[in-house]
Amino acid sequence: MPITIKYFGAIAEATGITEEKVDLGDVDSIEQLKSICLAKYEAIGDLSFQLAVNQSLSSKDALKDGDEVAFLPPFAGG
Amino acid sequence: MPITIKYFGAIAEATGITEEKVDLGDVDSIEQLKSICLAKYEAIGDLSFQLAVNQSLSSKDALKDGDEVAFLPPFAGG
Amino acid sequence: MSEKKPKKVFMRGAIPPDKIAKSIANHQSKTNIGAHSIFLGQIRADKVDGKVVQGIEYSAYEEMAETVFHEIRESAFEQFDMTCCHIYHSLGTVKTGELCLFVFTSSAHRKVAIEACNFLVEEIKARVPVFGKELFEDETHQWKVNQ
Amino acid sequence: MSEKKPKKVFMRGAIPPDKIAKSIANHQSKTNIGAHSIFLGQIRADKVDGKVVQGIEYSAYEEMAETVFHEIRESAFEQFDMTCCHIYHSLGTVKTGELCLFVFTSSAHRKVAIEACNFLVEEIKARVPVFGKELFEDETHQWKVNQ
Repeated sequence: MPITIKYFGAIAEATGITEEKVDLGDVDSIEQLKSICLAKYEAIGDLSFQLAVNQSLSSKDALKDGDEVAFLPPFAGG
Repeated sequence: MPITIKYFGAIAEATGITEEKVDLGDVDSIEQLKSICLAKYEAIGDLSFQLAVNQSLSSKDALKDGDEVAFLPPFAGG
Repeated sequence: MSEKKPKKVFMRGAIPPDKIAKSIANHQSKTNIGAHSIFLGQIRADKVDGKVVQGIEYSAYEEMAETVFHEIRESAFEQFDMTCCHIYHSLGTVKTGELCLFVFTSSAHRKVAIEACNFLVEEIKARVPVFGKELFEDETHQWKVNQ
Repeated sequence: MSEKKPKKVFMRGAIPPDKIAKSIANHQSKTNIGAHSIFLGQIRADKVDGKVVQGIEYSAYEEMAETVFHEIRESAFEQFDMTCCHIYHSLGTVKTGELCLFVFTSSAHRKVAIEACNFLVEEIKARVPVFGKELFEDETHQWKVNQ
Protein backbone atom coordinates (compact mmCIF):
# COMPACT_ATOMS: atom_id res chain seq x y z
CA MET A 1 0.00 0.00 0.00
CA PRO A 2 1.69 3.23 -1.15
CA ILE A 3 1.45 6.25 1.15
CA THR A 4 3.25 9.58 1.61
CA ILE A 5 4.87 10.50 4.92
CA LYS A 6 5.75 14.10 5.78
CA TYR A 7 8.00 15.28 8.61
CA PHE A 8 8.02 18.80 10.06
CA GLY A 9 10.09 21.00 12.34
CA ALA A 10 12.07 19.15 15.00
CA ILE A 11 10.90 15.81 13.55
CA ALA A 12 12.23 16.62 10.07
CA GLU A 13 15.47 17.68 11.72
CA ALA A 14 15.69 14.25 13.44
CA THR A 15 14.78 12.19 10.35
CA GLY A 16 16.90 14.28 8.00
CA ILE A 17 14.11 14.30 5.40
CA THR A 18 10.84 16.19 5.00
CA GLU A 19 8.91 13.76 2.84
CA GLU A 20 9.06 10.18 1.59
CA LYS A 21 6.82 7.85 -0.37
CA VAL A 22 6.74 4.32 1.01
CA ASP A 23 4.98 1.10 0.16
CA LEU A 24 3.76 -0.45 3.38
CA GLY A 25 2.97 -3.89 2.00
CA ASP A 26 0.24 -5.36 4.17
CA VAL A 27 0.65 -2.80 6.94
CA ASP A 28 -2.66 -0.90 7.17
CA SER A 29 -2.79 0.84 10.54
CA ILE A 30 -1.37 4.08 11.90
CA GLU A 31 0.04 2.30 14.93
CA GLN A 32 2.03 -0.10 12.75
CA LEU A 33 3.29 2.76 10.59
CA LYS A 34 4.40 4.63 13.71
CA SER A 35 6.39 1.61 14.92
CA ILE A 36 8.08 1.28 11.55
CA CYS A 37 9.11 4.97 11.52
CA LEU A 38 10.34 4.86 15.12
CA ALA A 39 12.51 1.89 14.26
CA LYS A 40 13.82 3.60 11.14
CA TYR A 41 14.47 7.01 12.76
CA GLU A 42 15.42 6.33 16.35
CA ALA A 43 15.93 10.03 17.15
CA ILE A 44 12.23 10.81 16.88
CA GLY A 45 11.53 8.48 19.80
CA ASP A 46 12.69 11.22 22.17
CA LEU A 47 10.49 13.89 20.62
CA SER A 48 6.83 14.66 21.12
CA PHE A 49 4.61 14.63 18.05
CA GLN A 50 1.11 13.89 16.86
CA LEU A 51 0.05 12.35 13.57
CA ALA A 52 -2.23 13.86 10.96
CA VAL A 53 -3.79 11.70 8.25
CA ASN A 54 -4.79 13.60 5.13
CA GLN A 55 -4.36 16.90 6.98
CA SER A 56 -6.58 15.98 9.86
CA LEU A 57 -5.80 14.99 13.47
CA SER A 58 -8.41 12.23 13.44
CA SER A 59 -8.10 9.33 15.86
CA LYS A 60 -8.99 6.60 13.41
CA ASP A 61 -6.32 3.93 13.02
CA ALA A 62 -6.97 2.54 9.50
CA LEU A 63 -4.73 3.51 6.59
CA LYS A 64 -5.64 3.27 2.92
CA ASP A 65 -3.91 3.62 -0.47
CA GLY A 66 -2.55 7.09 -1.16
CA ASP A 67 -2.99 8.48 2.37
CA GLU A 68 -0.75 11.33 3.46
CA VAL A 69 0.54 10.90 7.01
CA ALA A 70 2.29 13.82 8.74
CA PHE A 71 4.47 13.78 11.86
CA LEU A 72 3.74 17.09 13.63
CA PRO A 73 5.86 18.36 16.52
CA PRO A 74 4.28 20.80 19.03
CA PHE A 75 2.70 23.85 17.42
CA ALA A 76 4.41 27.21 17.73
CA GLY A 77 2.24 29.59 15.73
CA GLY A 78 1.80 33.24 16.66
CA MET B 1 -18.75 82.82 48.01
CA PRO B 2 -17.41 83.00 44.41
CA ILE B 3 -17.34 79.76 42.40
CA THR B 4 -17.09 78.76 38.75
CA ILE B 5 -19.77 76.62 37.13
CA LYS B 6 -19.11 74.71 33.87
CA TYR B 7 -21.70 73.12 31.61
CA PHE B 8 -20.98 70.45 29.02
CA GLY B 9 -22.65 68.72 26.08
CA ALA B 10 -26.44 68.50 26.26
CA ILE B 11 -26.39 70.55 29.48
CA ALA B 12 -24.49 73.44 27.86
CA GLU B 13 -26.97 73.28 25.00
CA ALA B 14 -29.83 73.63 27.49
CA THR B 15 -28.28 76.45 29.51
CA GLY B 16 -26.97 78.29 26.46
CA ILE B 17 -23.62 78.91 28.20
CA THR B 18 -20.55 76.78 28.90
CA GLU B 19 -19.18 78.60 31.93
CA GLU B 20 -20.15 81.25 34.46
CA LYS B 21 -18.68 82.70 37.60
CA VAL B 22 -21.23 83.24 40.34
CA ASP B 23 -21.22 84.57 43.89
CA LEU B 24 -23.37 82.27 45.97
CA GLY B 25 -23.66 84.55 49.03
CA ASP B 26 -24.19 82.28 52.03
CA VAL B 27 -25.00 79.20 49.94
CA ASP B 28 -22.33 76.57 50.71
CA SER B 29 -23.66 73.18 49.62
CA ILE B 30 -23.82 71.33 46.32
CA GLU B 31 -27.49 70.54 46.84
CA GLN B 32 -28.35 74.23 47.21
CA LEU B 33 -26.28 75.13 44.16
CA LYS B 34 -28.08 72.47 42.16
CA SER B 35 -31.49 73.88 43.15
CA ILE B 36 -30.40 77.37 42.13
CA CYS B 37 -29.21 76.17 38.71
CA LEU B 38 -32.34 74.08 38.12
CA ALA B 39 -34.47 77.14 38.88
CA LYS B 40 -32.37 79.35 36.61
CA TYR B 41 -32.16 76.86 33.69
CA GLU B 42 -35.41 74.91 33.73
CA ALA B 43 -34.45 72.87 30.63
CA ILE B 44 -31.74 70.96 32.48
CA GLY B 45 -34.38 69.51 34.81
CA ASP B 46 -35.28 67.01 32.07
CA LEU B 47 -31.71 65.92 31.46
CA SER B 48 -29.55 63.45 33.32
CA PHE B 49 -26.27 64.69 34.69
CA GLN B 50 -23.79 64.27 37.51
CA LEU B 51 -21.76 66.96 39.26
CA ALA B 52 -17.99 67.15 39.53
CA VAL B 53 -16.33 69.43 42.08
CA ASN B 54 -12.79 70.44 41.20
CA GLN B 55 -12.66 67.73 38.51
CA SER B 56 -13.73 64.96 40.79
CA LEU B 57 -17.04 63.07 41.14
CA SER B 58 -16.82 63.10 44.94
CA SER B 59 -19.98 62.74 46.99
CA LYS B 60 -19.17 65.45 49.52
CA ASP B 61 -21.73 68.22 49.71
CA ALA B 62 -19.73 71.19 51.07
CA LEU B 63 -18.64 74.01 48.75
CA LYS B 64 -15.81 76.44 49.40
CA ASP B 65 -14.43 79.65 47.86
CA GLY B 66 -13.09 79.22 44.34
CA ASP B 67 -14.50 75.73 43.74
CA GLU B 68 -15.15 74.66 40.16
CA VAL B 69 -18.44 72.79 39.76
CA ALA B 70 -19.19 71.00 36.49
CA PHE B 71 -22.52 69.68 35.18
CA LEU B 72 -21.66 66.52 33.26
CA PRO B 73 -24.18 64.77 31.01
CA PRO B 74 -23.77 61.01 30.32
CA PHE B 75 -20.31 60.09 29.02
CA ALA B 76 -19.89 59.12 25.38
CA GLY B 77 -16.18 58.53 24.93
CA GLY B 78 -14.80 55.96 22.53
CA MET C 1 7.24 50.99 33.38
CA SER C 2 9.19 53.82 31.78
CA GLU C 3 6.16 55.45 30.14
CA LYS C 4 4.10 56.27 33.19
CA LYS C 5 4.53 60.02 32.86
CA PRO C 6 1.35 61.94 31.93
CA LYS C 7 0.84 62.01 28.18
CA LYS C 8 -1.68 63.93 26.15
CA VAL C 9 -4.54 61.73 24.99
CA PHE C 10 -6.71 64.16 23.05
CA MET C 11 -6.08 65.06 19.45
CA ARG C 12 -8.10 67.16 17.01
CA GLY C 13 -10.21 65.25 14.49
CA ALA C 14 -10.02 61.63 13.38
CA ILE C 15 -7.11 59.31 14.22
CA PRO C 16 -5.36 58.45 10.91
CA PRO C 17 -4.46 54.76 10.27
CA ASP C 18 -0.85 55.90 9.72
CA LYS C 19 -0.64 56.97 13.35
CA ILE C 20 -1.35 53.37 14.32
CA ALA C 21 1.35 52.04 11.97
CA LYS C 22 3.83 54.55 13.43
CA SER C 23 2.98 53.58 17.00
CA ILE C 24 3.51 49.91 16.14
CA ALA C 25 6.80 50.62 14.34
CA ASN C 26 8.02 52.59 17.38
CA HIS C 27 7.79 49.40 19.45
CA GLN C 28 9.93 47.18 17.25
CA SER C 29 13.06 48.15 19.15
CA LYS C 30 11.53 46.92 22.42
CA THR C 31 12.47 43.28 22.14
CA ASN C 32 10.99 42.30 25.50
CA ILE C 33 7.53 42.69 23.91
CA GLY C 34 5.83 39.53 22.66
CA ALA C 35 2.27 40.75 22.13
CA HIS C 36 0.36 43.92 21.30
CA SER C 37 -3.38 44.39 21.73
CA ILE C 38 -5.11 47.26 19.96
CA PHE C 39 -8.65 48.56 20.22
CA LEU C 40 -10.03 51.05 17.71
CA GLY C 41 -13.37 52.86 17.95
CA GLN C 42 -14.88 53.79 14.59
CA ILE C 43 -17.91 56.05 13.96
CA ARG C 44 -20.96 54.04 12.85
CA ALA C 45 -23.58 55.35 10.42
CA ASP C 46 -26.41 54.51 12.82
CA LYS C 47 -29.97 55.14 11.67
CA VAL C 48 -32.26 57.01 14.10
CA ASP C 49 -35.88 57.66 13.04
CA GLY C 50 -34.89 57.31 9.39
CA LYS C 51 -31.96 59.72 9.68
CA VAL C 52 -28.38 58.55 9.31
CA VAL C 53 -25.48 59.65 11.54
CA GLN C 54 -22.87 61.52 9.46
CA GLY C 55 -20.33 61.98 12.23
CA ILE C 56 -19.84 62.72 15.91
CA GLU C 57 -18.67 66.01 17.33
CA TYR C 58 -16.69 65.22 20.47
CA SER C 59 -16.18 67.64 23.34
CA ALA C 60 -14.80 67.04 26.81
CA TYR C 61 -14.17 68.49 30.22
CA GLU C 62 -10.56 68.41 29.09
CA GLU C 63 -8.64 69.03 32.33
CA MET C 64 -10.69 66.43 34.21
CA ALA C 65 -10.58 64.01 31.28
CA GLU C 66 -6.76 64.12 31.00
CA THR C 67 -6.57 63.52 34.76
CA VAL C 68 -8.92 60.53 34.53
CA PHE C 69 -7.03 59.11 31.53
CA HIS C 70 -3.86 59.36 33.60
CA GLU C 71 -5.49 57.61 36.59
CA ILE C 72 -6.76 54.83 34.32
CA ARG C 73 -3.26 54.28 32.85
CA GLU C 74 -1.71 54.24 36.34
CA SER C 75 -4.28 51.73 37.49
CA ALA C 76 -3.62 49.55 34.43
CA PHE C 77 0.15 49.60 35.10
CA GLU C 78 -0.52 48.56 38.70
CA GLN C 79 -2.73 45.62 37.68
CA PHE C 80 -1.02 44.39 34.52
CA ASP C 81 2.61 43.72 33.72
CA MET C 82 2.57 45.92 30.63
CA THR C 83 5.62 47.17 28.79
CA CYS C 84 3.76 50.12 27.23
CA CYS C 85 0.34 51.67 27.07
CA HIS C 86 -0.94 54.38 24.74
CA ILE C 87 -4.35 56.03 24.48
CA TYR C 88 -5.56 58.55 21.89
CA HIS C 89 -9.05 60.05 21.67
CA SER C 90 -10.45 62.51 19.16
CA LEU C 91 -11.97 65.90 19.93
CA GLY C 92 -14.01 67.85 17.38
CA THR C 93 -15.79 66.25 14.46
CA VAL C 94 -15.06 62.69 13.35
CA LYS C 95 -16.95 61.45 10.30
CA THR C 96 -18.57 58.01 9.95
CA GLY C 97 -15.98 55.38 9.08
CA GLU C 98 -13.20 57.35 10.78
CA LEU C 99 -11.47 56.42 14.04
CA CYS C 100 -12.12 58.22 17.34
CA LEU C 101 -10.33 56.00 19.90
CA PHE C 102 -7.01 54.14 19.78
CA VAL C 103 -5.94 52.04 22.77
CA PHE C 104 -2.62 50.19 22.47
CA THR C 105 -1.08 47.85 25.06
CA SER C 106 2.10 45.79 24.87
CA SER C 107 3.47 43.04 27.07
CA ALA C 108 5.77 40.03 27.05
CA HIS C 109 2.71 37.77 26.95
CA ARG C 110 -0.58 37.91 25.11
CA LYS C 111 -3.01 37.50 28.00
CA VAL C 112 -1.62 40.51 29.83
CA ALA C 113 -1.73 42.75 26.75
CA ILE C 114 -5.29 41.66 25.89
CA GLU C 115 -6.69 41.98 29.42
CA ALA C 116 -5.04 45.36 29.94
CA CYS C 117 -6.48 46.65 26.67
CA ASN C 118 -9.99 45.50 27.61
CA PHE C 119 -9.67 47.08 31.05
CA LEU C 120 -8.61 50.40 29.53
CA VAL C 121 -11.45 50.46 26.98
CA GLU C 122 -14.10 49.75 29.63
CA GLU C 123 -12.68 52.32 32.02
CA ILE C 124 -12.46 54.97 29.29
CA LYS C 125 -16.10 54.40 28.25
CA ALA C 126 -17.31 54.54 31.86
CA ARG C 127 -15.19 57.19 33.53
CA VAL C 128 -13.90 59.85 31.15
CA PRO C 129 -16.01 63.03 30.74
CA VAL C 130 -16.23 63.03 26.95
CA PHE C 131 -19.45 64.04 25.21
CA GLY C 132 -20.59 63.17 21.71
CA LYS C 133 -23.06 64.98 19.47
CA GLU C 134 -24.29 62.66 16.73
CA LEU C 135 -24.75 64.79 13.62
CA PHE C 136 -27.44 63.98 11.02
CA GLU C 137 -27.47 65.03 7.38
CA ASP C 138 -30.37 67.47 7.94
CA GLU C 139 -28.22 69.36 10.48
CA THR C 140 -30.20 68.07 13.45
CA HIS C 141 -28.35 66.12 16.14
CA GLN C 142 -28.76 63.94 19.20
CA TRP C 143 -26.46 63.33 22.17
CA LYS C 144 -24.71 60.00 22.33
CA VAL C 145 -24.81 57.99 25.59
CA ASN C 146 -22.45 55.06 26.25
CA GLN C 147 -24.21 51.79 27.09
CA MET D 1 -20.46 37.95 6.18
CA SER D 2 -19.16 38.79 2.72
CA GLU D 3 -15.57 37.78 3.49
CA LYS D 4 -16.04 34.14 4.34
CA LYS D 5 -14.29 32.85 1.23
CA PRO D 6 -10.91 31.17 1.89
CA LYS D 7 -8.12 33.71 2.02
CA LYS D 8 -4.41 33.16 2.15
CA VAL D 9 -3.03 33.65 5.66
CA PHE D 10 0.67 32.97 5.19
CA MET D 11 3.11 35.56 3.97
CA ARG D 12 6.90 35.48 3.60
CA GLY D 13 8.87 37.23 6.33
CA ALA D 14 7.76 39.80 8.90
CA ILE D 15 4.42 41.63 8.75
CA PRO D 16 5.19 45.32 8.12
CA PRO D 17 3.33 47.93 10.27
CA ASP D 18 2.14 49.54 7.02
CA LYS D 19 0.12 46.45 6.22
CA ILE D 20 -1.82 47.01 9.42
CA ALA D 21 -2.48 50.66 8.54
CA LYS D 22 -3.69 49.61 5.09
CA SER D 23 -6.01 46.96 6.52
CA ILE D 24 -7.50 49.53 8.89
CA ALA D 25 -7.89 52.13 6.12
CA ASN D 26 -9.66 49.54 3.94
CA HIS D 27 -12.42 49.33 6.56
CA GLN D 28 -13.25 53.02 6.73
CA SER D 29 -15.89 52.65 4.01
CA LYS D 30 -17.72 50.02 6.09
CA THR D 31 -19.83 52.35 8.19
CA ASN D 32 -21.64 49.56 10.03
CA ILE D 33 -18.40 48.93 11.95
CA GLY D 34 -18.09 50.50 15.40
CA ALA D 35 -15.08 48.64 16.81
CA HIS D 36 -11.92 46.90 15.66
CA SER D 37 -9.81 44.59 17.78
CA ILE D 38 -6.27 43.77 16.71
CA PHE D 39 -3.75 41.30 18.08
CA LEU D 40 -0.11 41.37 17.03
CA GLY D 41 2.53 38.79 17.86
CA GLN D 42 6.08 40.15 18.05
CA ILE D 43 9.32 38.15 18.31
CA ARG D 44 10.85 38.46 21.79
CA ALA D 45 14.59 38.42 22.44
CA ASP D 46 14.25 35.64 25.02
CA LYS D 47 17.38 34.52 26.84
CA VAL D 48 18.01 30.75 27.04
CA ASP D 49 21.12 29.51 28.89
CA GLY D 50 22.78 32.88 28.35
CA LYS D 51 22.04 32.97 24.61
CA VAL D 52 19.65 35.51 23.14
CA VAL D 53 17.02 34.71 20.49
CA GLN D 54 17.76 36.66 17.29
CA GLY D 55 14.67 35.59 15.38
CA ILE D 56 12.31 32.72 14.64
CA GLU D 57 12.28 30.72 11.44
CA TYR D 58 8.67 29.65 10.85
CA SER D 59 7.65 26.65 8.79
CA ALA D 60 4.27 24.97 8.47
CA TYR D 61 2.34 22.06 7.10
CA GLU D 62 0.95 24.66 4.74
CA GLU D 63 -2.02 22.88 3.14
CA MET D 64 -3.31 21.69 6.51
CA ALA D 65 -2.59 25.04 8.14
CA GLU D 66 -4.56 27.02 5.54
CA THR D 67 -7.45 24.57 6.00
CA VAL D 68 -7.35 24.97 9.79
CA PHE D 69 -7.14 28.77 9.50
CA HIS D 70 -10.24 28.64 7.32
CA GLU D 71 -12.09 26.40 9.80
CA ILE D 72 -11.18 28.76 12.64
CA ARG D 73 -12.51 31.78 10.71
CA GLU D 74 -15.74 29.93 9.85
CA SER D 75 -16.18 28.97 13.46
CA ALA D 76 -15.60 32.58 14.56
CA PHE D 77 -18.19 33.86 12.06
CA GLU D 78 -20.69 31.32 13.43
CA GLN D 79 -20.13 32.36 17.04
CA PHE D 80 -19.61 36.10 16.73
CA ASP D 81 -21.52 38.75 14.81
CA MET D 82 -18.41 40.05 13.07
CA THR D 83 -18.35 42.31 10.04
CA CYS D 84 -14.85 41.25 8.97
CA CYS D 85 -12.03 39.02 10.07
CA HIS D 86 -8.46 38.92 8.78
CA ILE D 87 -5.51 36.74 9.79
CA TYR D 88 -1.90 36.95 8.59
CA HIS D 89 0.99 34.76 9.75
CA SER D 90 4.64 34.84 8.73
CA LEU D 91 6.63 32.01 7.22
CA GLY D 92 10.42 32.07 7.00
CA THR D 93 12.61 34.13 9.26
CA VAL D 94 11.22 36.93 11.42
CA LYS D 95 13.73 38.89 13.49
CA THR D 96 13.27 39.94 17.11
CA GLY D 97 11.08 43.03 17.34
CA GLU D 98 9.30 42.19 14.11
CA LEU D 99 5.71 41.00 13.79
CA CYS D 100 4.77 37.38 12.99
CA LEU D 101 0.99 37.34 13.59
CA PHE D 102 -1.76 39.86 12.77
CA VAL D 103 -5.35 39.10 13.76
CA PHE D 104 -7.97 41.74 12.97
CA THR D 105 -11.69 41.59 13.80
CA SER D 106 -14.39 44.19 13.24
CA SER D 107 -17.96 44.46 14.48
CA ALA D 108 -20.71 46.94 15.22
CA HIS D 109 -19.96 46.59 18.94
CA ARG D 110 -16.77 46.35 20.94
CA LYS D 111 -17.44 43.21 22.96
CA VAL D 112 -18.03 41.12 19.85
CA ALA D 113 -14.87 42.37 18.12
CA ILE D 114 -12.75 41.81 21.25
CA GLU D 115 -14.12 38.34 22.07
CA ALA D 116 -13.81 37.18 18.47
CA CYS D 117 -10.19 38.37 18.32
CA ASN D 118 -9.33 36.51 21.54
CA PHE D 119 -11.02 33.36 20.28
CA LEU D 120 -9.05 33.48 17.02
CA VAL D 121 -5.69 34.01 18.76
CA GLU D 122 -6.22 31.09 21.14
CA GLU D 123 -7.40 28.79 18.35
CA ILE D 124 -4.47 29.73 16.12
CA LYS D 125 -1.95 29.04 18.89
CA ALA D 126 -3.56 25.68 19.72
CA ARG D 127 -4.64 24.23 16.40
CA VAL D 128 -2.54 25.43 13.46
CA PRO D 129 0.47 23.26 12.44
CA VAL D 130 3.09 26.02 12.44
CA PHE D 131 6.60 25.31 13.74
CA GLY D 132 9.15 27.79 15.00
CA LYS D 133 12.91 27.48 15.18
CA GLU D 134 14.35 30.00 17.65
CA LEU D 135 17.67 31.15 16.24
CA PHE D 136 20.56 32.18 18.51
CA GLU D 137 23.48 34.43 17.60
CA ASP D 138 25.95 31.51 17.71
CA GLU D 139 23.93 29.77 14.96
CA THR D 140 22.50 27.18 17.33
CA HIS D 141 18.72 26.92 17.69
CA GLN D 142 15.91 25.43 19.71
CA TRP D 143 12.33 24.57 18.77
CA LYS D 144 9.62 26.81 20.14
CA VAL D 145 6.57 25.24 21.83
CA ASN D 146 3.38 27.22 22.50
CA GLN D 147 2.28 27.25 26.13
